[in-house]
Amino acid sequence: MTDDQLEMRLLGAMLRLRMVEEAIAAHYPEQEMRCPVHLSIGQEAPSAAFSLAVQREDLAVSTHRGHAHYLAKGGALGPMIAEIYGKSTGCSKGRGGSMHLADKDAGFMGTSAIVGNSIPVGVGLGLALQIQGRAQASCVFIGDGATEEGVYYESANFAVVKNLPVVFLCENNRYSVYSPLSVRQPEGRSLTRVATSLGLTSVEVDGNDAIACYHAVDRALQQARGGGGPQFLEFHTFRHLEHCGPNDDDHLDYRQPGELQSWQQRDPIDLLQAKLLLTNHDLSSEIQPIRERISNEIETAFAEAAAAPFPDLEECMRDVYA
Amino acid sequence: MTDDQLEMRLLGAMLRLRMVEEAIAAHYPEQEMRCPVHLSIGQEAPSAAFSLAVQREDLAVSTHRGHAHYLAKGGALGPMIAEIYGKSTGCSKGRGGSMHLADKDAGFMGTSAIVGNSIPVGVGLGLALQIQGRAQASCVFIGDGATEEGVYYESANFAVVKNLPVVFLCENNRYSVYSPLSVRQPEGRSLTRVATSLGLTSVEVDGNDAIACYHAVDRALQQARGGGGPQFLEFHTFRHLEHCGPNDDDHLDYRQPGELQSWQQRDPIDLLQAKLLLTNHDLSSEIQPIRERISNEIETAFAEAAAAPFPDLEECMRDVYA
Amino acid sequence: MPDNTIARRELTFAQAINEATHQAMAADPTVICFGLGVTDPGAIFGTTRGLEEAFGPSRVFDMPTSENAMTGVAVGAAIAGLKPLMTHQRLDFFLLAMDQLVNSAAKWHYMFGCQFNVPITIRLIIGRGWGQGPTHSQNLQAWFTHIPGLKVVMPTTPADAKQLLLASIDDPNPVLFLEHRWLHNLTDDVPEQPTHGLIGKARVARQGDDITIVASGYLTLEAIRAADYLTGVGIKCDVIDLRTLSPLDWPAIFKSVHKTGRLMAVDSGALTGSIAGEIIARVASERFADLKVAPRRLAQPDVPEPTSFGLTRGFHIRSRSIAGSALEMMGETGDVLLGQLPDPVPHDVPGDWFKGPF
Amino acid sequence: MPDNTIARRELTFAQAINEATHQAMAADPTVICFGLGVTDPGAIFGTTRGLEEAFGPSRVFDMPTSENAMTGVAVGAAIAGLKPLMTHQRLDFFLLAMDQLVNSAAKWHYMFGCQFNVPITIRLIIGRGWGQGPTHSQNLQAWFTHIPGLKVVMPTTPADAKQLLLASIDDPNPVLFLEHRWLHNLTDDVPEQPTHGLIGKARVARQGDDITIVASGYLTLEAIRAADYLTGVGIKCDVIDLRTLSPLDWPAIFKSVHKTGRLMAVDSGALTGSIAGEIIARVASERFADLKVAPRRLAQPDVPEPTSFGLTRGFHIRSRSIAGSALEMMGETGDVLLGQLPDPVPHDVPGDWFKGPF
Ligand SMILES: Cc1ncc(C[n+]2csc(CCOP(=O)(O)OP(=O)(O)O)c2C)c(N)n1
Ligand SMILES: Cc1ncc(C[n+]2csc(CCOP(=O)(O)OP(=O)(O)O)c2C)c(N)n1
Ligand SMILES: [Mg+2]
Ligand SMILES: [Mg+2]
Repeated sequence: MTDDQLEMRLLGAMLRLRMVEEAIAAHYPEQEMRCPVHLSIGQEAPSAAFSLAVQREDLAVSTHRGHAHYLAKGGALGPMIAEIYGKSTGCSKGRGGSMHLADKDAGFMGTSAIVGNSIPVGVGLGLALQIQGRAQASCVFIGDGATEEGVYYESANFAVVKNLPVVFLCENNRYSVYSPLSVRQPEGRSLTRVATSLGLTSVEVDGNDAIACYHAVDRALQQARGGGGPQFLEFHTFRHLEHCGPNDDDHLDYRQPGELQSWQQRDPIDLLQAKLLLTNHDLSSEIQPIRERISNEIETAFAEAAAAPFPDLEECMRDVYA
Repeated sequence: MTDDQLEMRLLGAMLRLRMVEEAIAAHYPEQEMRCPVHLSIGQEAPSAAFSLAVQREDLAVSTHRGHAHYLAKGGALGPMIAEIYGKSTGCSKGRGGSMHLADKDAGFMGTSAIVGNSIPVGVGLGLALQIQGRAQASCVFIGDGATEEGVYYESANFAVVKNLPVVFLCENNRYSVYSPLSVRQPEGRSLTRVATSLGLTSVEVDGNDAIACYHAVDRALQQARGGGGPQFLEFHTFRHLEHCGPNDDDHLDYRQPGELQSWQQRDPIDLLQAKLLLTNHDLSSEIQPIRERISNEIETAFAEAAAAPFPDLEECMRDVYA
Repeated sequence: MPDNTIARRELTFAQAINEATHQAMAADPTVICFGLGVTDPGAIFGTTRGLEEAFGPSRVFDMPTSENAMTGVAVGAAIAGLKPLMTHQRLDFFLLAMDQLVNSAAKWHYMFGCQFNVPITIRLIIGRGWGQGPTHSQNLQAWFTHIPGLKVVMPTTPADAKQLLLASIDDPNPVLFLEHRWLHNLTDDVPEQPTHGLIGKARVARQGDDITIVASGYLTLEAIRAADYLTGVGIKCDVIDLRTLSPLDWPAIFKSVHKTGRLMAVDSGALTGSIAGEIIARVASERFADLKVAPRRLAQPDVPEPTSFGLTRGFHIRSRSIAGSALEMMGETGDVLLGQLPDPVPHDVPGDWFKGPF
Repeated sequence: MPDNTIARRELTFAQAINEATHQAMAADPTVICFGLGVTDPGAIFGTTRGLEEAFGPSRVFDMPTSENAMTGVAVGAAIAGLKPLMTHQRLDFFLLAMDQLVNSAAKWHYMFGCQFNVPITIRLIIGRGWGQGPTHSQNLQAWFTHIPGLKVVMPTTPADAKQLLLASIDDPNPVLFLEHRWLHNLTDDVPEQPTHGLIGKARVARQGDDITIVASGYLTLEAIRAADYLTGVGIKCDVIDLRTLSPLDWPAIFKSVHKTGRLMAVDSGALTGSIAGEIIARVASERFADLKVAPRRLAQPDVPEPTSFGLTRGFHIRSRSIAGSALEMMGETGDVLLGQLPDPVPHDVPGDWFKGPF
């Protein structure tokens, strides 16, 4: 893959994630997606990078804010949208909703609405890979808030003790719901430094720079797959919309004045487009077909989701045990 | 306090702790103390140091291995022995046993038999001190194993966020029951470095050197009381007897060959005595009266505990709610 | 304090909680209040609005996402003389703190021979509807009632929310204060005067000689709706709103069953191991002779709550099933009579005001 | 494998667990075994002896003191194709892992639409006596039975310990395997052949027409002792050893109660919210007409277990109180007849072999 190809693919991947989230935000007020949704608009770069670096045979888990991770791991779009619509064709048969996505075929093993909850599960995936002798990695997406849960430390410690093929991808977007880091973590706290002290190989990455994200993720995955032990990546990033739901909420003033704007000025998609422009791409003509393809894909997904039937409660009741 | 006075007081404090534990070990086979006991023989230096540096108005909590901490904080000996005997005169009225000791008057606020459990409780004490405007410290005794529990990280983080007057005293004796550090924590892990990365002011101390322990504890307590925020002290130390119970268990071979012996050669009491000998003390004549006084105190405590009645079950049943 | 507490005494359940907290903190400087989001713009559905401004950031504060430690912090602060009031936006998150709840909070008084009191109140909000799903809508109150040393309250009315919160904060023991999300916007009279009422007293919400319906929290409203409907067809029910789940008001239940001879217990938790079962069991063993017909319990199925709108329909206990069961207990065939008691539409919101998703 | 499994088929309960684990790991390379101390000299009361030697350190290992994470690790390993067997030396420690148990293990199959199975077995040892006290002897089985998606087994005999452990490891769902510490040295015949028996089937340990006594785990032994005594005074009991607490074998209970008309449920947990209560509740509501007298339940008081030798006397259910209750249910005054059924001395050890403190 040339640099140029990489950049175009990263751009395409980010656009797809952005457009899916925008479509969810656009349709949400119809009140047909009757479950909480946590959108990732602004945070696409790490996921896009991940989608290019990860292999299908790698495994991954994520959090409440998991749409982008699910898609980046290769999770099928249609079943995800259907899941958010609560339909029988949903990836979780309508039982999980937006916060509980999985696509086993794609190696995307679940998301959890409980902060920190999927972290040890991801480490357990790594344990299985190691015992089974599979040279793959287990990828664990977390937020900055999740590093306040004790289970993160317990999980990281075990991963290091066993030298497991686990990659922690931490999207530090500086907020947990409305709470800034300042009320949750000490001034000067570096998540990367903490991870290093625990024994994780740790790197800090500009989460708006998709290319930097790609190289960091690619290296971490290769290390983990090759027996190099658990890796930690901290992406500095920002969510543009409200914590939960489709709206902008900057008027609530829980962020520093200008904070959102300064991050929006470094929007990861804009940044990469600017770079591509510098290298003489004719972006408008190159991007248009990509956008169209994505649009069609999204439209189909929404149409099918809307048309699909609700699941059957009796069947759902029977499925408590395997 | 001159250096000399300090040293003699440290020696006396260590002797008292040692002799109490030895008396428990000696009486234990009578099967009148019908509860698990976790003795601290070999680990006396940090507690002895603590007993000289702490103030009565400071607060403290500890763990299953809490006898020495209870006594060092000023907890009354008689009620502790009576508690281990399960008697109505016990500090916890016979309900808690060796693993659940408290002496509120002495500011010793409890111990827990659940690893890590008392850590946040100790941080909560620190929060209360801060809110109440009392310039005292809350002291939290833990073992190396407790640093594997997530709650330790959560508690440390909160203490740093709030700049609480909390001192963590970690006795790293390299084992958790029979399990060496190697199966629980990565090679090269430094508990002190981890604590530093979390934002605790952290120091590593030779846990066999009572004088070094004293200066470290004294400084940490003063810092905490003075608004310097939470402190972490890691004492390298070793338990000489089995994890739980009165016996030597070195024949079980769970330790490295010679490991116990090398630590016994640096027995904290022997080390300090050696130092005092160098400075021309006539130890045998100085120590004999101390030993006698302690012996008498211990004999009284055991005799009273043995003679005391068992608590009344009906009363115990009524005390579930305050 | 909300501006309007004096002028008009109709408050929502959420406002009542807010008022109780303001009054408790004003009356007692040892009360502190913390939890994820207590100082944020959402203010826990408005329940913590204005507290930080009124009482300052050292007594009212947000916290790290560290449920277990923060519960232990509450225990420590309590035994050192404070009265912590802690809030969780979902009961489900509190599962992380079971060690501190059970091994510390519930036992610190007892197992140290009564040297310490542990006056903690922990507010737990129970989610429901609009896709809250398997990990945001669990009703685990039965767990808490199984632990000696804990008290558990679960108000239905705004007035009781206020009174019981004040009583919980006052209580020298750890109290779990359960709020069903669907009650937050319920409006009713709330006395302004602090009324530090007793924990442990049930309320008879409707009176009747035919059937005793025991309910709590949100389900009390469904039980009342059922009872009012049943009155119209000639069946009179005692509706007992438990208010406190632990310790339970057994005299109130026994007295009613002695009168009616028919017992139905309604519970928002999963059937097996529910408090409804506890009620049936105790009445059956201690008041067997009073029972004229088989007692019944209505509770959630033993199934994690699904998320889909299509799956939550028919999942929860509503007044229709309560009334249907009551009719059967009276020897009627339920279905024919229930025409005027349809389930609300849509079934996954408490009212028009609710626009999801929280 | 223990040397003597072939020559003599009398095994202790602990040896039976050890044998089952060896057989399961030999038969299925995906089984892994971990927990604090599984490879240490104590080998969890001998139950994990020889496993590391036989199956290597990647399948059998000690772990950090990180109960919550390690439960999640088990879930992750399970959904990726392994069958983890995890052990806790005390049920009490497992309270740290309720989030992973309830929000992950119990739901990962269901809430992702059956994409994954979660074949985990978690061994939990229940402490008792010799000063185990409030945080080392909790019987929280009722909690687990309240969570949809979990299975719970609690064997009494060595043979059942083996069979149920094999079945638990085989089961595609998370299973909690509860071992009462006082059973570990119980000796009985244990078939060598793996018998991957069904989970969910109760055992009738004694037969009789007068009273149905439902028990589980260690208390089954006390119930049997009571039943044998009662036979001598002309009262015949069905003793039902539940073996599985979730899902419960309702047909077995219903059948027996239909015959006897008298139900006593015995439980080692605290009374309020106990499984004994669940049994009474369900029988009272679904088999009311079968009950001739008030059903009874015997359980621990709603009090944390105290540590002192002086306080544990009279704290636990013993055969004497079971027999006394049975006599009362038959209309006899219990006390006079119970001369030959004294409580054991000392009361805080299971037998001579026990020298404390574990
Ligand atoms: C255990 C738990 N506590 C609290 C919550 C409420 N909650 C939902 S999302 C969230 C924010 C977590 O922040 P972070 O990990 O940084 O993720 P982000 O939302 O920023 O992507 C919180 C606190 C929860 N779901 N689970
Ligand atoms: C939560 C929990 N897990 C496991 C245990 C069993 N246990 C009792 S003491 C102990 C050792 C803890 O080691 P450490 O903290 O180093 O203290 P030490 O015994 O060395 O003083 C363990 C694992 C427990 N009591 N609680
Ligand atoms: Mg965040
Ligand atoms: Mg240790």
